[in-house]
Amino acid sequence: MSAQPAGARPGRRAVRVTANEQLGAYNVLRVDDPQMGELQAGQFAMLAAVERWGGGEDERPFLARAFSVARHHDGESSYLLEDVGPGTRRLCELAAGDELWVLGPLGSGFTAPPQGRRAILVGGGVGIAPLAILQDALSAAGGAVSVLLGFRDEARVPGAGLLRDAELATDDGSAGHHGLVTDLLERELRSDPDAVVYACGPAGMLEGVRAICERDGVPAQLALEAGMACGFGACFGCVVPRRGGGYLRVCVDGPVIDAAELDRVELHAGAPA
Amino acid sequence: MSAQPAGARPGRRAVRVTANEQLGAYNVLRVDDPQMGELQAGQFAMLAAVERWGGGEDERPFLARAFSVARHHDGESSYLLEDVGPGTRRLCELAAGDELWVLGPLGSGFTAPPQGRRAILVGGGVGIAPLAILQDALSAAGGAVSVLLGFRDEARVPGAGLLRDAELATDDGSAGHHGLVTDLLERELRSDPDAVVYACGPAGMLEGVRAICERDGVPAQLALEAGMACGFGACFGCVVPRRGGGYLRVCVDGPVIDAAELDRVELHAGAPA
Amino acid sequence: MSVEFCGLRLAHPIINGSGTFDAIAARGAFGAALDTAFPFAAYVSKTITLEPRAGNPPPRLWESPAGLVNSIGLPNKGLAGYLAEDLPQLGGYLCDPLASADGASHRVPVITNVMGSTGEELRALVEACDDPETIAAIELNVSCPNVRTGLDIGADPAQLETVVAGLRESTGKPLIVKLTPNAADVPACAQAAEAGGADAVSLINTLRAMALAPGRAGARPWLGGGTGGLSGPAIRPVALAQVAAVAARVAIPVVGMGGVQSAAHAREMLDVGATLVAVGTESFRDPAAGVRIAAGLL
Amino acid sequence: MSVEFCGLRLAHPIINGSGTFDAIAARGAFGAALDTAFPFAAYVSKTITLEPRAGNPPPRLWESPAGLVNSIGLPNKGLAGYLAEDLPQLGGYLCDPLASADGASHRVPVITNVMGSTGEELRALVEACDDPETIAAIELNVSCPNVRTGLDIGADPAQLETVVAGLRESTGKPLIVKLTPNAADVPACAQAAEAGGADAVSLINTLRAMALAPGRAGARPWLGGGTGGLSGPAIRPVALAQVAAVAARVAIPVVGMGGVQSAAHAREMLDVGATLVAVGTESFRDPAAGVRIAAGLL
Ligand SMILES: Cc1cc2nc3c(=O)[nH]c(=O)nc-3n(C[C@H](O)[C@H](O)[C@H](O)COP(=O)(O)OP(=O)(O)OC[C@H]3O[C@@H](n4cnc5c(N)ncnc54)[C@H](O)[C@@H]3O)c2cc1C
Ligand SMILES: Cc1cc2nc3c(=O)[nH]c(=O)nc-3n(C[C@H](O)[C@H](O)[C@H](O)COP(=O)(O)OP(=O)(O)OC[C@H]3O[C@@H](n4cnc5c(N)ncnc54)[C@H](O)[C@@H]3O)c2cc1C
Ligand SMILES: Cc1cc2nc3c(=O)[nH]c(=O)nc-3n(C[C@H](O)[C@H](O)[C@H](O)COP(=O)(O)O)c2cc1C
Ligand SMILES: Cc1cc2nc3c(=O)[nH]c(=O)nc-3n(C[C@H](O)[C@H](O)[C@H](O)COP(=O)(O)O)c2cc1C
Ligand code: FES
Ligand code: FES
Repeated sequence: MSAQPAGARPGRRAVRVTANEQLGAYNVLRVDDPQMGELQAGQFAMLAAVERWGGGEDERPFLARAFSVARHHDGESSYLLEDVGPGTRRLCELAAGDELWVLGPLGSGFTAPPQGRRAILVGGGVGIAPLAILQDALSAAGGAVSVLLGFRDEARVPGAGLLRDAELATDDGSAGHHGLVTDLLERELRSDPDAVVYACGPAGMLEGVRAICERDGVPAQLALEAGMACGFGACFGCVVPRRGGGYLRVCVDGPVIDAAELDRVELHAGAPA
Repeated sequence: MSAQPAGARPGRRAVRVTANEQLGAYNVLRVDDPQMGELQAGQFAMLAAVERWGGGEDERPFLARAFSVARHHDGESSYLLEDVGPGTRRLCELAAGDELWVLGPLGSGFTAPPQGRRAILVGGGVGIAPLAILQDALSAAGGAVSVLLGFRDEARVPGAGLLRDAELATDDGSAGHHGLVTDLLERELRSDPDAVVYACGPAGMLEGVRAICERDGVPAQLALEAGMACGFGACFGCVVPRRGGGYLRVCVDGPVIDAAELDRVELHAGAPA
Repeated sequence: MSVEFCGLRLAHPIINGSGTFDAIAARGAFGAALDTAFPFAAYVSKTITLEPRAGNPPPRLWESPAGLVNSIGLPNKGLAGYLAEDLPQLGGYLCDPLASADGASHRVPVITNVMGSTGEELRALVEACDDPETIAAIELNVSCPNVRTGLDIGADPAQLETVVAGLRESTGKPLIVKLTPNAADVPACAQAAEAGGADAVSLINTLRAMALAPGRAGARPWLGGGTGGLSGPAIRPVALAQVAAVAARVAIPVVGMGGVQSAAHAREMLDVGATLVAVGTESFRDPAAGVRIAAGLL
Repeated sequence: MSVEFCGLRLAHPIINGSGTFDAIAARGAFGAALDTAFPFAAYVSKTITLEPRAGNPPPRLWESPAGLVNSIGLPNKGLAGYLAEDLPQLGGYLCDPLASADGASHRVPVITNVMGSTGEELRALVEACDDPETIAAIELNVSCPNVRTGLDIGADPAQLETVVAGLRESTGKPLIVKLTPNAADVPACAQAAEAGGADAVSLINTLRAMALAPGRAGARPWLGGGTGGLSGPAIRPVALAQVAAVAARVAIPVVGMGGVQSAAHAREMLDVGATLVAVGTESFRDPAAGVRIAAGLL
C-alpha cells in the first residue's frame, strides 16, 4: 500500500464482466482484470462499456467515468456503482460476459497510519467503495480499524455489507444512529484522539469530517470526487481549490488528498444541491 | 390496397418487440403495433430503438431508419432487417419485450395491376420485404402472381421463406438460377408480355428491371431506397432525379415510384460501390 | 404559457425551424389528424427564393455523431409558386391544439422565410410577402453567400445593417433576421440587424460542415452539394452560447434554436433570453416533438 | 509512413492537440511504460503564457452529445516555470515506439504552444522558445480574445497577418499558427498567417460553447469560466470542412484536428489536405488513441 504503484498500462483495456449483482440501491460490478495488478487502496479506474456507450439521456455518456476500485484479488476487480445518470446507468445494466473498457489503476491512494495508531474509516453512500479495499489492507497489516458508514435511506443500507464490522448512521433512522455519520466520528475521536481518519463520501460529509479533524488536530485523508474527462492528468478538468491558492488535479494529485491541503471541501460550484 | 391510406398518427409511438428471429443472414423483427392500422403494400415505417439508440460505430445511429413493412396482421407488424451499419445492428440486437419507436405507415405503396393482368414480383436481397405483404394482398384479391427473388449468397437464401412459391436466382449459384434475377424476369416477360412488374432491391437490380421494362413497354412499379432523415417530407433529403428534371422525394412521392417517372435508377452519387 | 412575439399572440413558445417541417407534406402523411395536433405555435416556411430552385443533387444527408449534415440546397417553388399554391393551403388548416383548450380553434400564424442574393431580389420577396393576410411575419435568411466574397451576407455587421435597413420600408409586418452562426461576432451581427430595423432575430442556422464518402481511397465529398450544414444535439452547446450572447446584446426578441430535443433544452434557451424556441432536426426523429416540448414546458 | 513537416521528420502523422495530453502527468500515471509507447509522433505542450496562470474555477467540464465543453482557462506555470521545470523532463524521456522499429530510439520532437495578448508578450514568448534545443517548433494559439474587441486575435485576417509578421523575425524555428474556428472566413485567416510568414497552420480549436447548470430554476452557467469550447466527435464535420477549405487555400502544411477518433477519421483529414493530424478529446477516452490511430494508418 505504501510502495509507489507501478503505473497502469498507457492505454485502456477491454475486460469481461464476470458478475453484476444488486446490493440494495447499488450494484457490485465484478470484472476479470488481472492486468489491474498491484494497487493502492483509494486508487480508481476509468470505466466505459465497450458496446453502446452513448445513446442514453441527452445522447450521453461519451467520456469514461471514474470509479474507485472497491476490491481486487485473484485477478478480479469489483466496483460499487450507484445509478445517478447515463454513464452509471449503462454500467449498472452490464451482464456477465459483456465487455468493459478499463483504464487504471489511476491516482494516488491512502497512506497507512503511523505505527500503533488506529484508523477510523468514515464512508458515506457510494463513497464507501475505496474503504472496503482499505479495510482489507489495513487489517492485513495488523492495524486497528474502526468503520463508520452513513447512508441516506434503507435502500442503501445493504451497501454496508461491502465492509466488515461497520457501525451505521442513517438519515432516515432506518438503521444504526439516526443522524449523521460525523456524529459517530466525533464520539470516536473523543475516546481516541490519536486516531487517523480516512474518509470518502459526498462533499457535505467530507467537509464535516475535514472541519472536525481540523478542529481536533486529527490527521485526515479525504478521497475526493470531481467530474473527470481523462483521469490521468491530461485535461486539467478535475480541479479543486488548494489551500493557499491554485488548484489540485483530483485525478493525479488525488483522489486521496490530505485534509491539510484544503481550505474546505466544496461542492462543484454548478452542481445541483 | 387501392384506398387512400388514413395517414399515420402525427407522432412516433413506442411499441413492444414480440420476437426477433434470424432468417439466414437476415432478422425478422416482430412488433405488437395495432396502431399501424390499414396500410398499403410498399409503405414503410421509421424505426428506432427506444433505449440506446446511439453509441454505435462513429457514435451513431442518431436518426430513425426506414424499413418496409413486410407484413401486418392481427395487430402485429414484421420487418425484415439486414445488418449493414449501426442502425440496423442495433435493431437486429433487440429482443422480445424491448421497446421500439415506430412512425408510420408512411409513403405511398404499390397499386394493383389492371384486372386480369399477372403481377411479377421481382425482389433482390432485403428488398424482398415489401413484396411479401404485396403477395398477400394480390393473392387475397385473387390475382395471378409470380415471384422472382435474387440473393447474393447462400446465407441470404433463407430470406425467400418470407414469400410463397418463389423462383430463385443467386449470384453464387447456391440456389436456383446461377445469375441475376433480371434473367428470370426477361424469361417471364417473353412468355407473358402483358404482365405488370413490381420490384424492390438494390439500385443495380432496379435499374436492370427498369431498363428491361422500358424496352419491352411493360409497366413497372419500383420501390426505391434513399437515405432519409424524416420519412414524411420534412427534410427534402431523400430525393432522386425525376425524368424531365427536378427531384422526387422518395418518402412522400414514393417509395413506390412508377418506372416511367425515372430516367434511370441511380446509386447515390457518393454511395460506396 | 401563451406568449407575445412581435405583436403576435402564440399559444406557446415552440415553433419550427425553417426547412425542417413541411406542413403540406405532413398533412399528406398524417392526414386530418394534423389539423388538430399541429406541433408548433407558429409555422415557419422553408426558405423561399424569387425563382424556383430544384435544390442540390443527392446525396443530401449525412448522419454525424449526434447530428446531421445537410446539403439540401433550398429547393422551393419560387415566390410565385409559394404564394399561389402553398400559402392558400397553409392558411386553410393550421390550427393549434394547445390553444384550443379554451374551446376556440386558433389559426397557427405563418412566418415566411425568404432569401435573396441581391438587394432587389430581397425587396421583391419582402414586398410580395407584405400583402397576403396569411403571412404573419417575414423571416430573412441571411446565411446566403455574398456573390463577391463568398461569405454569408449576414456575417458582416455593416453589410447586414444596410441590407436590413433597405428592406425595413418594404413591409409593416414583423421582420425577423435569421443570423448566420458562421461569423466571428454573432452578437455584433444581431445588433446590426436591430439597428437596421429588425423586429427580432433568430439563431442558430447550421454550422458549415462537410463529410467524405466512406470506404474509398481519396477524398470525395459525400454530399452532392460538396459542403453542408451541421444541425442537431451536437451543436446545442454552440447554439446556447450564441443565443445567450445575442440576447444579452439586443433589446428585440430572440428566437433560439439548435439541437433542442426536450422541454429542458427549450427551457435553457428561454432562460438565456430567448422569447421563442424553434425545433429543427428533432422533428425528423419525432414529428410531434414540438408539441411534446411545448407540453413539457407547462 | 514517416512524414516530413516543416523540416522535422516524424515517425507518423499523428500528434496531440495542445492542452489534451500532459506528457509529464502521463508519465506519473503510466510510469516508464510510456517511454517506449509514447502515443504521438510529436508532443505539443499545452498553451504557455508569459506569467503563470491558475486557470478557471471549477467546474471546468461539461459532457455534451458526442462532445465535451471545457473551460480550463489555460492553467500553466508561465514561461519561466515551463522552461526551467517542464522542458528538461520532456527532453529527457519522450521517444517514439513506431520509430524505433529500426532499432534506434528516436526523440519525440516537442512543439511548444504559446499565447500572449499583446505583441510584446508574444515576442517574449517566441524569443524565449527560440533558444532551447529541445523545442522543435513553436505553435501560436491565436484563439486569445483581443482585449479591445473581445474577439479572438486570430479572427481578423489583417490583424493576424500583422501579429505573425511581427514575430517571424524572432525565431528561426518552424512557426505554426493555430487558427481560431470562431471566424467568418477561416481560409482568409490561414492565408493571412501564411502571408505573415507562418510555416504551417493548425486547426480547429474548440468552438465557442456554453452549458447551464442542470436541475435549477433560472439560467446559471455550469462552467466556472462562464463559457467554454466544444471539442470531440460532435465537431468533426465542422473541422473537416474548415481543414479542407484551408488546405485548398494555402501552400504551407496544415495540421488538421477536431473530433478524430479513428484511423478512418485521420485518413479523411489527410485526404482533404492535412499533413499531420492531431488528436485531442479522444485521448481522454483512451490515452493510447494516438498510437492506435497511427497504427491504423499503416
Ligand atoms: C475518483 C472517483 C471515484 C469515484 N468512485 C465511485 C464509485 O466507486 N462508485 C460510484 O458509483 N461513483 C463513483 N464516482 C462518481 C462517478 O464517477 C459518477 O457518479 C459518474 O461519473 C456519474 O456519471 P453519470 O453519467 O451516471 O451521471 P452524470 O449525468 O454525468 O451526472 C453526475 C453529476 O454530474 C453533473 N452533470 C450532469 N450533467 C452533466 C454533464 N452533461 N456534464 C458534466 N457533468 C454533468 C451533475 O452534477 C450530476 O449530478 C467516483 C468519482 C471519482 C472522481
Ligand atoms: C423506404 C425504405 C425501405 C427500406 N426497407 C428496408 C427493409 O425492409 N429492410 C432493411 O434491412 N433495410 C431497408 N431499408 C434500408 C435501411 O433503411 C438502411 O439499411 C438503414 O437505414 C441503414 O442504416 P445503418 O445505420 O444500419 O447503416 P448506415 O451506416 O447508415 O449505412 C447504410 C448506407 O448509408 C450510407 N452511409 C454510411 N455512413 C453514413 C452516414 N454517416 N450518413 C449517411 N449515410 C451514410 C452508406 O451508403 C451506407 O452503405 C429501407 C430504406 C428505405 C428508404
Ligand atoms: C434539412 C434541413 C433543412 C434546413 N433548411 C433551412 C431553410 O430552408 N432555411 C433556413 O433558414 N434554415 C434551414 N435549416 C436550418 C434550421 O432551420 C435550424 O436553424 C438548424 O437546423 C438548427 O436547429 P436544429 O439543430 O434544431 O435542427 C435547415 C436545417 C435542416 C437540418
Ligand atoms: C480540455 C481541453 C484543453 C485544451 N487546451 C488547449 C490549449 O491549452 N491550447 C490550445 O491551443 N488548444 C487547446 N485545446 C484545443 C485542442 O487542442 C483541439 O484543438 C480541440 O480540442 C479539437 O480537437 P479534438 O476534438 O480532437 O479535441 C484544448 C481542448 C480541450 C478539450
Ligand atoms: S480528469 Fe483530466 S486532469 Fe484530472
Ligand atoms: S426523408 Fe425527409 S423528405 Fe424524405
